[in-house]
Amino acid sequence: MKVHEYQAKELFVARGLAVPEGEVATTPEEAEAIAKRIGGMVVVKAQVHVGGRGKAGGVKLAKDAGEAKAKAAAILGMDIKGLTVEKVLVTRAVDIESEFYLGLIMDRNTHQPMFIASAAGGVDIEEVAVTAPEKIHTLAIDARYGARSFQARKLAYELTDDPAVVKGMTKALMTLYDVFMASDATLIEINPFVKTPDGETWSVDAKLNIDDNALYRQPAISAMRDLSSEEQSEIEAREAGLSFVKLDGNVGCLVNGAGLAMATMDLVQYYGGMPANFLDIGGSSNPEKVVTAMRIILRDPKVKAILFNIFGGITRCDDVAAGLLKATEQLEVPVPIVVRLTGTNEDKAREMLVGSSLIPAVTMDEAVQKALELAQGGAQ
Amino acid sequence: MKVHEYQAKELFVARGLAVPEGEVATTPEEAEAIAKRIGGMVVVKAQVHVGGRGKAGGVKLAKDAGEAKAKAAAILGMDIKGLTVEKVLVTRAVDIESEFYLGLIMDRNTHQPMFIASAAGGVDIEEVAVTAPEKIHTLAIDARYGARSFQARKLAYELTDDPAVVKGMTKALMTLYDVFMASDATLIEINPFVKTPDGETWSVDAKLNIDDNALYRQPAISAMRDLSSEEQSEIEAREAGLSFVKLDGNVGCLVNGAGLAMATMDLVQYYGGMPANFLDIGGSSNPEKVVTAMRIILRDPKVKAILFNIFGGITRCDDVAAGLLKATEQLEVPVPIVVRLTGTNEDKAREMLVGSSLIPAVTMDEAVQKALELAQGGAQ
Amino acid sequence: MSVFVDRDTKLVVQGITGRDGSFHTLQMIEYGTKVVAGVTPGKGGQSFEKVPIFNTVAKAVEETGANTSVIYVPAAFASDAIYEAVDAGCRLVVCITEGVPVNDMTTVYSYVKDKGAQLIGPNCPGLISPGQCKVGILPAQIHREGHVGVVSRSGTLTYEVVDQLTRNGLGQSTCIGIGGDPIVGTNFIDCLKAFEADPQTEAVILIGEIGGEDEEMAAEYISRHVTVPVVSFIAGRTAPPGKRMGHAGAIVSGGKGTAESKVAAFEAAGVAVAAKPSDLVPKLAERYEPARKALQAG
Amino acid sequence: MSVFVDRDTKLVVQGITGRDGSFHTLQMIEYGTKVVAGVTPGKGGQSFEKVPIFNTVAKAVEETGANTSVIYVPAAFASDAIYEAVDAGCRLVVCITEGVPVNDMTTVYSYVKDKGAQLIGPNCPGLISPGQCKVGILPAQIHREGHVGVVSRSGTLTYEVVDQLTRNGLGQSTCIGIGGDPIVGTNFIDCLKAFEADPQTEAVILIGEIGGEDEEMAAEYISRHVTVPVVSFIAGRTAPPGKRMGHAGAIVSGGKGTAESKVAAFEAAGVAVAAKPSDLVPKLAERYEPARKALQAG
Repeated sequence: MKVHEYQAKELFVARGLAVPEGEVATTPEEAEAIAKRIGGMVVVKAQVHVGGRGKAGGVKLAKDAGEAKAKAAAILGMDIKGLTVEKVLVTRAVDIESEFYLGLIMDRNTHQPMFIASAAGGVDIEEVAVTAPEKIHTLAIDARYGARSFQARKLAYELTDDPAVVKGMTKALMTLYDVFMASDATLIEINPFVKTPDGETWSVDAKLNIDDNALYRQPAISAMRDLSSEEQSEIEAREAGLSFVKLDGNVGCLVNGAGLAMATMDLVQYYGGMPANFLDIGGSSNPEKVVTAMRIILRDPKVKAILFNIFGGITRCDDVAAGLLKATEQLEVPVPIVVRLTGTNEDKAREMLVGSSLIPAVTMDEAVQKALELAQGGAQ
Repeated sequence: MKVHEYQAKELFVARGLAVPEGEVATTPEEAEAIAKRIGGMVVVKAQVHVGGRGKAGGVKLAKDAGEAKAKAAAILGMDIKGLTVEKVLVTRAVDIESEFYLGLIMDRNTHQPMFIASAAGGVDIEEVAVTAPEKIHTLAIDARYGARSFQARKLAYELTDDPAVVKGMTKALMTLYDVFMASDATLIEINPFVKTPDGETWSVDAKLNIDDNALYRQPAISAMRDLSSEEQSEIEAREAGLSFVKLDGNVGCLVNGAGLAMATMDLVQYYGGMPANFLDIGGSSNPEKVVTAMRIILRDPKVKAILFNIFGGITRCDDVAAGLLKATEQLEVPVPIVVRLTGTNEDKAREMLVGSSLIPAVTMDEAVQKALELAQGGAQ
Repeated sequence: MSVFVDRDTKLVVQGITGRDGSFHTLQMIEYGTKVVAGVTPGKGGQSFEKVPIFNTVAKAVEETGANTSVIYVPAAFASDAIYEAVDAGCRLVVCITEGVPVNDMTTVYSYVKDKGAQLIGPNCPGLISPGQCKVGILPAQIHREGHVGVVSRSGTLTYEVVDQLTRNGLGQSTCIGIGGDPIVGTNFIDCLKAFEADPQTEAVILIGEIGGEDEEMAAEYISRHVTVPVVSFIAGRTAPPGKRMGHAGAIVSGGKGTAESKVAAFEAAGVAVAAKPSDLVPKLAERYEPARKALQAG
Repeated sequence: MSVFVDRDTKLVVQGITGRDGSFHTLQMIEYGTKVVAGVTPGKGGQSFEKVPIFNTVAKAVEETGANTSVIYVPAAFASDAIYEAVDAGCRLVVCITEGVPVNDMTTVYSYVKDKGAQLIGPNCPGLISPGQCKVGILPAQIHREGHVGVVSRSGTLTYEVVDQLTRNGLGQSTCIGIGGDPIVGTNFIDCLKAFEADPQTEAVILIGEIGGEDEEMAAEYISRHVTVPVVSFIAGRTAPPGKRMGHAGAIVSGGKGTAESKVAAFEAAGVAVAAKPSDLVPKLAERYEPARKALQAG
């Protein structure tokens, strides 16, 4: 789950890390009032869960309250990569002398949280990692001992020799670690972390992603979820316990197991087609899930054929067949469905589907090829 | 630092561990009102930092609000082991079927927090440890991983087979651990932890001692300090940065270093005397500390002689001599002072004391023997 | 031989009375796995299909000599269950549970390592040494005893591959699902090391997916230490960056974890990479004589 | 020889610019200790009495090859300083700071052990191998090079005893103050082991006090593994139970840590226990010939 910049900053402030003062507005008038309260130059920033909002025009400087109102009016309602901006953060503008990147991720190789820091902040850090890897400093933390001040300080001294910046950066890094652990994050960033010409340091932007698996014990964080910032079908899928990612093709895929689902997508492309989605119905063979999955896939008008690929290990093929029959009864299905069911009780499932309009296939390759044919046929 | 029962229980409740409802009263009328609010049978418990308050009559059952008022009137103002009862906790009485002891200490041998638990609760656990050590169950926790539910559950199953009790006890043990770590405790106890005839479990009494060295980062706990529950001279000593323990003899001792101070006390008794106190002036040779130390010692009318024993390592003997001279100027000292100053700058110190009324000694043994002679002389 | 589990595996099932735990306990018993104990706090003293139930793993190990644990408890209790199994002395712990917070796994990983135990999973299907022992939720009927080691980050995709092996007459020494989470107890290298040391294993199929660098590290390891032929498949070649593909670990982010990188690493290490699952057996046949013969016979 | 510190000790001082740190750095340099670096964050690049100052211990170790650290920072920063020294590769860390929360020391203890380093303290006077190296705050002038090892939980009481040794012509191999806190990095057994293995050390004086069971465990260890004569003194025989005697560790509680128990354990182990500090040298003379001769000569 993604947390907005302004929400992440609230978590920083709760732990004593100062951020430039600011507030969220949902109307230009609110933005004006906030800018007036702050006084002087402000920044108006779209609160949406996509990268590159600056380049898309979602971040603007305003020299006074009137200008803040105008900029907010321009940004609110704007569409950034398919998401409508509903909120802006109006925050005091700080003078920038130099910009740093400070982040913390859960590192798979060390099995531990790992700090990532760079003196080349303010830009795309992934770009820096590729073009100038020597500018990226990392430090894995043994979570049993937690992050220690000396570690944050050591890392800070790798980026700068300025004791005042080191002090502010050490505090910021320790706060990142505390928020990361306390909120079960998978990623947290301050980019840029800024030094002003006066020698002050400020956390100017913030990003925080939370481990979905830990949300059950993070009621305060869960309450921060902004449904307006998410794809409707992905919300529905999540609520039904399905793993779903919308893609651009015309073959709807419904598979059990993430690995098999990816392999199925790959196979669709291997044979020259384009999948409409990634969808893992999981280990359970609950017929309701199949119905929901079908409904979500069918909502996409681009879908010209549906491909079921089920390997019945624990999931019993007859259960999936039952769900499938139920779904075709309950829903209007305007596109052909290719079904490949193999494994536990596959014979029983095959019998159940006899007489239905479903198109059977024995192997993955056969199923994918049939679905592609039908999708292309439908597109004619 | 010691935390009162009612304060410790507040910390439990903040972490979701239920305790019998109750409130603190400082007058019989308040106690009556609380008892009325609770309804039914209540217990009125003196809030003082001494053991054995029950035997001393500081804990009484009351069948209704009127009786609660009367019992509170009897207990408030009562003297228990030299301390006046200023507060009582009025709390709902629970029926007791069986009593357990649950505790957690910082264990020196394992260098880790260690659970101590026993099915023989409600009585003096130190007594049980001696007479029936097999009834004491311990479990050291690796603080790097923290206490894990399975550990608490395992320990609970060693005390009982009743799943409901195990469940309540597991929760209580986990809460003890959380409070212990979060408050920098050195000891925390629930005794008794009670099972009612209905199968409910309750934390009926609580004890919590905090590491004085950690109070600087425990503002909320520090605010719980109850000065009325402490010896006046010990409060003054603590505020001056002195380690002081009042004892019953007539030889006031003023020593630098805890080990040497204990050895000096021991030597006083070895030669047949009784020390009036333990007092470590610490490593600093600040003359003000010497003055304060003298003042505290002289407040005890039983003191018939004062024994200074200083080994000047880092503490310079001339500094101590200066403080000593200052103290004898500022204070009225009605008793003889024996001074043994050895180590760094001892010659200089000895010169400074020439002409004063202070009685010099070269060795510890000589100093103690002289002080004892003088104390006995003064007692005649 | 086989790796990690065999006829000497004495299994304790944590969460034996739960829906999944009870179902799979029956399946494992049916397969011949020595299920010696179950654990469900509060149900100690009862039994499930003649398997005695204990309140704690410590008691179960003490009473039955269990040396391996399999975990079917809900995600919120899974990390505690791993600690408990390791603390009780289980040398191998297989955590089937999915949805365990990754934050929990950092310290669990350290604990397991500290104690010298081995954890497989979480979020994994378990493992099977066909004909000897099955621990987890893999569908037993598709497996057959033989000489191909299989290791994979996914579940059903592995069944797909195993099914092809078996249909082609190629049995397996051990099939291990290491799990799809970012932090798992056992990685590809651990399994490759075990397969290389196992006399029964003559070839290895490795099924990777996007995300992380486990495949790249495995490739490096294979080029230095593995002599048996290894054939691989990488799922997620067409997954868009920044989107998590079901498994918590299956995400391409920060320019890392791409299928291209993994395929390149394997090819550089001399590992054949199949373009699609159905190419795996033919690829294997190129470097493993029994597979060639089996294909010809089939 | 000597134990823990010697002529090869290359010392970094953490908190070198503080009041205590600067004072004792001068004292140590004067004694001949090789103080190669100091650390004060923000003062890197400066120097103190020709000793270069660094911002981090890592940098100090990298630049100067320091192998030992001594810590004079305030209590709130002491545990971090220990972590930093160990992380930077110091094999021996001596923490003088008093008042360190015991809660911090539990994990510090594990960390130091994990990394194979040795911590002395906190809340200790340090240690000295007379004629070679002094690390800490002990008054150098009372020491003299020789063959008696001294180990103690206290500071000034140790000076008292060392002073008597020196005045009687008995020099010391190494004198170690292990500190008066409940959790310290090095205990009596660690020191006894080192003394026993040290050819220079011919006899040991052990100064214990009430609280804990370190003396009891030392007695057990001595009876099994120590061949050099050991003489001891226990401070706090007359301390009332439940009252902390200055040192955070000096408290008799829960019926444990009494002087009686310690004296009994030592006597059972064949260790002579002096009734008062001035009896230590005479007791030593009963079992250590050079002490007997020294007393006779004196």
